[in-house]
Amino acid sequence: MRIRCPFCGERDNGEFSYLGDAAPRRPDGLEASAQAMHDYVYLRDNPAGTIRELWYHAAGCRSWLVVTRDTRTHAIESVEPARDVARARRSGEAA
Amino acid sequence: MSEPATIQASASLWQPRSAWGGAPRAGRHGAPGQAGIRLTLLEGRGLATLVATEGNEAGLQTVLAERFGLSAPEAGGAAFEGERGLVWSAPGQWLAVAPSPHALRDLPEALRGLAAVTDQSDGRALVRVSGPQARALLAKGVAVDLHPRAFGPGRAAVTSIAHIGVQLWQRDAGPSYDIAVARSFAGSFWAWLEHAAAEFGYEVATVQG
Amino acid sequence: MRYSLFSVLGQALRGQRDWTPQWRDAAPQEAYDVVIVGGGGHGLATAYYLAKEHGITNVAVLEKSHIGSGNVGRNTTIVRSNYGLPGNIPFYERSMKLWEGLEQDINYNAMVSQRGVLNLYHSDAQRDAYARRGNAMRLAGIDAELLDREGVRAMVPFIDFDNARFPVKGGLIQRRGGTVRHDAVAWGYARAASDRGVDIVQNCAVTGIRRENGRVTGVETSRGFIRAGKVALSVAGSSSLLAGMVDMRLPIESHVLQAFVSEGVKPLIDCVMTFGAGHFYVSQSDKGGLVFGGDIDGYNSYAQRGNLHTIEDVMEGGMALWPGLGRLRLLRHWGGIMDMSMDGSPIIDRTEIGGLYLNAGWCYGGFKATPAAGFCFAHLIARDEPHADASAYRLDRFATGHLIDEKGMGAQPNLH
Amino acid sequence: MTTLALQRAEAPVSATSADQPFRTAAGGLIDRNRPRDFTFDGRRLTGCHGDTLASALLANGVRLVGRSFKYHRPRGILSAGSEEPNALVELRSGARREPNTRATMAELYEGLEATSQNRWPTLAVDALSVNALLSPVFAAGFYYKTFMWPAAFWEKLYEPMIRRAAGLGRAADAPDPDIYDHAYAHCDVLVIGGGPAGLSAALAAGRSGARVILVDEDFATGGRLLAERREIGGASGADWAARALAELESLPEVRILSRTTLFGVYDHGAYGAVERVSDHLAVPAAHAPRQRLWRIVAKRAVLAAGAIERPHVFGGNDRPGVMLAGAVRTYLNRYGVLPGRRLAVFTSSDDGWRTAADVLAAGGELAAVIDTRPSVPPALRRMAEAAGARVVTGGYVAGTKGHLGLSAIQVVDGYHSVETIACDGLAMANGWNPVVHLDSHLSRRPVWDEAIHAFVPGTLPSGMQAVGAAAGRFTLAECLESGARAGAEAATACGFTATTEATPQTDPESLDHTPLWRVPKPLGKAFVDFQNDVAASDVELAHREGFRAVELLKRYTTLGMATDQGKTSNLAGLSIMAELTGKDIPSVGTTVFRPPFTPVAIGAFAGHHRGKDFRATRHVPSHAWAEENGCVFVETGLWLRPAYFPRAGETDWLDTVVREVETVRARVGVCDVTTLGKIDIQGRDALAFIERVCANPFGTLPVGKARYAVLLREDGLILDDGTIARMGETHYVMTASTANAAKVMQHLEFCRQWLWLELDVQLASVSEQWAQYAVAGPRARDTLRRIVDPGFDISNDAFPFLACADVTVGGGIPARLFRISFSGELAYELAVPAAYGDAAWRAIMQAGLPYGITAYGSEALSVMRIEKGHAAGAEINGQTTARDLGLGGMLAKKKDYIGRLMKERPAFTDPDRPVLAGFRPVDPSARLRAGAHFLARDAAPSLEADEGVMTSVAYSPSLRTWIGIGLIRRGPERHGERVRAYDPVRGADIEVEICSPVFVDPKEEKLRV
Repeated sequence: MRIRCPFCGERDNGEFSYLGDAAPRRPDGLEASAQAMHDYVYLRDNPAGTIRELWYHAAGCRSWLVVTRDTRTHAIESVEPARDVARARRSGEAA
Repeated sequence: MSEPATIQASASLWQPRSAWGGAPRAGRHGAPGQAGIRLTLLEGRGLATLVATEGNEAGLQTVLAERFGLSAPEAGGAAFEGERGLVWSAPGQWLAVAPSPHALRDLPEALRGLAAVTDQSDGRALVRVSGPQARALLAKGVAVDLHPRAFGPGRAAVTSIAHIGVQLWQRDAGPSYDIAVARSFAGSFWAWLEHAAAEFGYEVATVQG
Repeated sequence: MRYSLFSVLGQALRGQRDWTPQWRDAAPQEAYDVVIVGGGGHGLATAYYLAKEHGITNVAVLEKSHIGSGNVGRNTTIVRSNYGLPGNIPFYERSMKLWEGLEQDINYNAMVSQRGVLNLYHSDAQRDAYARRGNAMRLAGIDAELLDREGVRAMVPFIDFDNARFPVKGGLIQRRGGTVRHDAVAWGYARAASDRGVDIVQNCAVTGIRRENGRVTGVETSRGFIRAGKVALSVAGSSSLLAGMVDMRLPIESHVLQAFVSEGVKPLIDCVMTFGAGHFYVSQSDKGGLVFGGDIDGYNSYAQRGNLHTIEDVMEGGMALWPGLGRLRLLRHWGGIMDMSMDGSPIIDRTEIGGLYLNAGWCYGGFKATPAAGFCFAHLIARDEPHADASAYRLDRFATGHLIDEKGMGAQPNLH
Repeated sequence: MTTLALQRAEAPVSATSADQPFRTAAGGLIDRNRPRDFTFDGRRLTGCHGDTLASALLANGVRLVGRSFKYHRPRGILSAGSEEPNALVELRSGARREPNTRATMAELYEGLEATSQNRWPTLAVDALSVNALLSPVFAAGFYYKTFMWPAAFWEKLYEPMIRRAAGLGRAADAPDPDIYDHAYAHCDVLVIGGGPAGLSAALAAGRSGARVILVDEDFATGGRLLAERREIGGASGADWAARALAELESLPEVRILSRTTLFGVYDHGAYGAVERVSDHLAVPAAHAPRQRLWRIVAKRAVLAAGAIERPHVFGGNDRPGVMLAGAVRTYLNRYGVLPGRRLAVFTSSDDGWRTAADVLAAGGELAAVIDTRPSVPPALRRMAEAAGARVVTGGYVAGTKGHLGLSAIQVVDGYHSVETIACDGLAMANGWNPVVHLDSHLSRRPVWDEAIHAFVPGTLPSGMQAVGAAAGRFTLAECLESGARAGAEAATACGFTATTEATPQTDPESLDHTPLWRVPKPLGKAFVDFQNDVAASDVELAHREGFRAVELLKRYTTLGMATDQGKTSNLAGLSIMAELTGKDIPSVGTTVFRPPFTPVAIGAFAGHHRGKDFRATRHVPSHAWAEENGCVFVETGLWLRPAYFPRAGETDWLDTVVREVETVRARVGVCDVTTLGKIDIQGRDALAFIERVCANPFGTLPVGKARYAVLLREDGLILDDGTIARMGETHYVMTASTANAAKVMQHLEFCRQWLWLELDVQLASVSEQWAQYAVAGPRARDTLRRIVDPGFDISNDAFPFLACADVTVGGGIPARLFRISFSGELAYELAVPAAYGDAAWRAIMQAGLPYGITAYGSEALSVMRIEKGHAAGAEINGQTTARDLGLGGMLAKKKDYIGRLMKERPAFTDPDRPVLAGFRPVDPSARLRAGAHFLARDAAPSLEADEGVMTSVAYSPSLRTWIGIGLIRRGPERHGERVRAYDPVRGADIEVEICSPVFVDPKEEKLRV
């Protein structure tokens, strides 16, 4: 599998380490509920199809990335810096 | 920043030791015939990581250009003036390279507030790989395409060779490449280099600064 | 026809003419007491034990393809009960005991071969961790022995004792562990269940689960609606997809695990051996191929194949441990889809929907669990209460913290 | 076809090669002036340069090459390529022995040594050939039905018997002496296959300037062009191939990898190939690898892997001398070998007649042509009859005769009468199957093409195209045309300007073909899968027993599961199942082809990474001194850490460790702790960041002070522990444990880049920059005073416990000094630039000399931390909470941090949960061991009685007894109580007393002096 790091270019998946689904949002702050944290830590959609997921370019630029990929075919639609995705989510929230 | 030039060594005990340790043997090795590979150990270089503070990359560029005559290259780039330069390492991060640690001593102060500067002069072992088979040699370990159409002088990559993290940048079209590897891995990295270079025949030399 | 030496010799003289299908290829009926979704080893074993232990025979096993087409037919055939945590130990030992009597029970030779499972250790810390596990096994009455380096050398003299990056210091062995001919497990259970009246329905994909008033009423399939009093999901690899049909999210991700077989050679190794300093384990099949594997590829996948990085990693482990493997050739590699759970242990539980039961999250431990999973799942379905040996495999353990995390890797499925 | 020369050659076999009686007088691509001596089963034989082992054996009249897997039937050579199921031999000997090597792929070299396999005592007289007599019993799946009684006999009797009989060749029993190499390659266009289609594709793409890699498994490039008498543009096919190759070699961006098998297709344009660099030599040249594994990344790929001919299924079709018709042509035309004195052809296509013509052209005797079709082109019939051959149309070969090789065939004609025709070679032509293996690797299923009666590639992954025979386009003209077009398209897609030239003229050919999937009435066992001994009757049995799905058929009968992955057998099996179930072949479907295309040496995958090079070895800065001083090292992750430093007179490791510990506790010692992870954390929000990642509070930590830090995972369990030192207003240095250094860095980056990107934080790993040494013991300060430059006051007042500062050493070398202690003694950690690590170590040893300093290693370090009850890897194992380890009290109450909520789950706050305690043997001479479980003194061993586990033990020189720490239910409440440390795997059951985990200096007085 080849992943196109937005900074380093296309690399073998062996350079990256995998975390998982990028959809769950950490319930930050002292007011977060245990239930919400449980769901964040443990529950996954695990789709057979498109998933946005977190990868870390461990052997490269140490960027966290959001990869949009089809779990049935491994076809990759996009790779974005996780920072950009997080930032966009926040501005989406603010708007 | 360490400043070997100004150290008043209290005793002959305080001598720096090469990051390559005792691994490399100078001279001609491997397959006979014309050596396909030249390995030059680069000793005594100054290295530092620059990590830009949030939102200050433009200011950082200005100071680097005005005070040091350096420009911080884009992702995948290496900008050199002679043996001084900056190699892209990660978004907002660069490796500063200089002939000696001394040459980088003013960086932290000059970049205060713009970038966190961390001395790494002792943290890496550096080798220059050149010779007619340099590209073929590196193809044995580097998964990045080093063909002239894809990679040339002024290009850099952070990747791994033989499971060992490396930062490499191309110096000239010869081609020659500089490779930086973490100090504790230097012995194993060298073992791989010898394994990979043996079939081409290789020679080993050292330069200071 | 009952299988015996007599029937085999008899048929040899009769040109093998009188053998009949080993299981009935049934068409689906309108309604069943229990519908088991998934015709893999677990689903078929569940059907068998429902019939045998609980007298429930109005049962259908629905399989979207042909039986045994999932992980029961693509694993590395290892059986063992060498676990270290109290939630796992009784369950896997139940499985081991069922393996030991399986062939006579179902009249099918699945080639249960108790040739021993040897886990190598390479450091004092690893030795102590293995001792901890071995002692836990011994507390439960399970065989476990700690071998020193010489003990290991006597068993596997060909591995690298002299030039290893991570020298072998000893091993933990469970002599009752071993291998089982994987496909035969599915076929044997299918035949035995079919003989007891269970309908095995192939080419029947479940596309929906119907509910009324918080209770299941049946399943939608590619061959029409089938009413059911109880529905039992046994579809490891695809558990999230089935659960998704009733809007359940599971603590599970689907990952690909690759497996490998070499060309057949004369006997080399007479046990199952795992490398403790890399991702490699190996045994030899009766046909002579070395069957080996390593770590999962590490990313979510429903494709039954993996990538080169993992392949190299496994081979490097193999060569590091056993330098004589160099000229032996890899014949084939393939992938299976694992239900990787959040603590590395399975789930056998009711769900919040009445009559809907879940058997999932097997990670790469599903094959060895087949008899006990069928046995305990059948108990749960029949009695609506967990079997004592599987009582730790609750779905709510992630909320309560009663995790069963043998490796201590935490809530990251690809690290288990 | 009819244009080919039909006249008989003057001298059928070479007059000069008495030792190669089946070599033709002339012709072929072998070099007759370069003889190659070799041995087969010890017999000395001679072949030629350019031969394969198979062609050389045939040239010498050797037909019996091996024994079959199950029935031990005599087997010969079926094919001339990588599809070979029968002619498997052990090549070489000793540590280089390679079992199951295809004689058809082994390039002959001087001194080649081959041995037949799976036979005893000899190939000709094999005791286990008795199995053939038992074949009525040994039907598919018979073992599932028997060998069950008594149960214990399986492992003891039946299985060992089966295993000894199975398994083909013998693996080498010594480490592989050769080296293997890896290489990466990138290209625009990857062309797989060096036949006419592949060469055309490579030329079209290469001429455009695109970067092209041509991969060919053969040692001579040209594919079937080397095996056939064909014409392209007026020249012979072989000449055309040679010219194409020469042109490709002249193109700077074209790389030709011959002797290279493209074995696997992976995601996103990644391919695996193995180059047999030195397999054609007796021993690799100095420094050269035996094989090289290529990992190729290509933007486009052209599959031109050709096609594999199909055998007929008839009685005795496995007898040595029965061959594929195309292979017969290969031996005739490429190798100058007659595969028999008197050859017959069994064909269902016009293609088979080509073999008849080539036999005659090479001077062979044509015994018969049996065509299953009722009518054949008259010209073909005339050709054969003119040569005196018997021609049967609308008939078939039903059986064969011969002892260890073919002597006659039994032919059934259109009137069902059986005729026996003497011959020693039979060529089978039943059509060709495109090689669809590679395009199936990405889970794509091939589709049935009724026009050619074969599976062809279905939808291919983007960027991949099949051409020529691999796409079911069998004529030479189509191969050239489709190859060139695909090559040009691929180059164009990569941004190059490619043009295709007019396809050169080729000689005419006919593809007329009506396959016969199996003969109606075979005489004898009719094999489908030669290597696994699967006969047509086994497919029938599988059908009878319900194994009708193609995957079930495969698994029940083992059809297609041998080392050839059913290249010559799969379709035959499917077609019989289709016939039995009344379905058509595409409805029966096909199994999934898996990588590798042909088996690949495991050593090639591992490459450099074996032995000591399996993984990198990390060395600490004091390594050289440690080595000079006889240190014993221990592997800790990738690090090689000094474990202990034996001195003369010490009898075992414990002696040494006790001395090291006692010296530290009484005087001073130095230990290399560089392996700890060290992370510089800088930035405006560094503190806020630390507060969120650490579970204990840091708000009050002043500049110049360090504090113990606990990091949790989000699930509430401990991730790691370390120290955080505040070096400046916005500058902190964090340490992580050796094992978790990389994991912690990744975690911090996750927090910075994904969770809290609003924080201004800069992270830099300085693990490699600083050598770090613990200097511990009552004389630690005295020692360091002689190291740290005089301007720095390190007195207890100026530099108290937990102080940290930037200092200089050795006359101006920058350093960091931390007053932290893992040993419980007055202790410091001194960090110096790693280049001065060696010097600093030597300087400390010298400075400490007056105080009796010792170097100490990880063993003594561990003893002292256990004496102090500090948790380490055995306790922080991913299963423990901070509370479990007695750290609950230090956790912050008023901030959010990773793991805060989940650590409060009921199971984690259960008062019965095992928590940290100390343990002392009641008998002071008893030895404790980690991994023992705790039981009440009177409890019978059972899981229910299990109260916890001993996690770490040490012999404590301070207490003169073994001590341990571990986790036990309600530990802190039970100090003074006695339990058993039960360790049956080491035969121990020791009574211990529960105590405080802090064995030494519980009031921590020594730390602060």
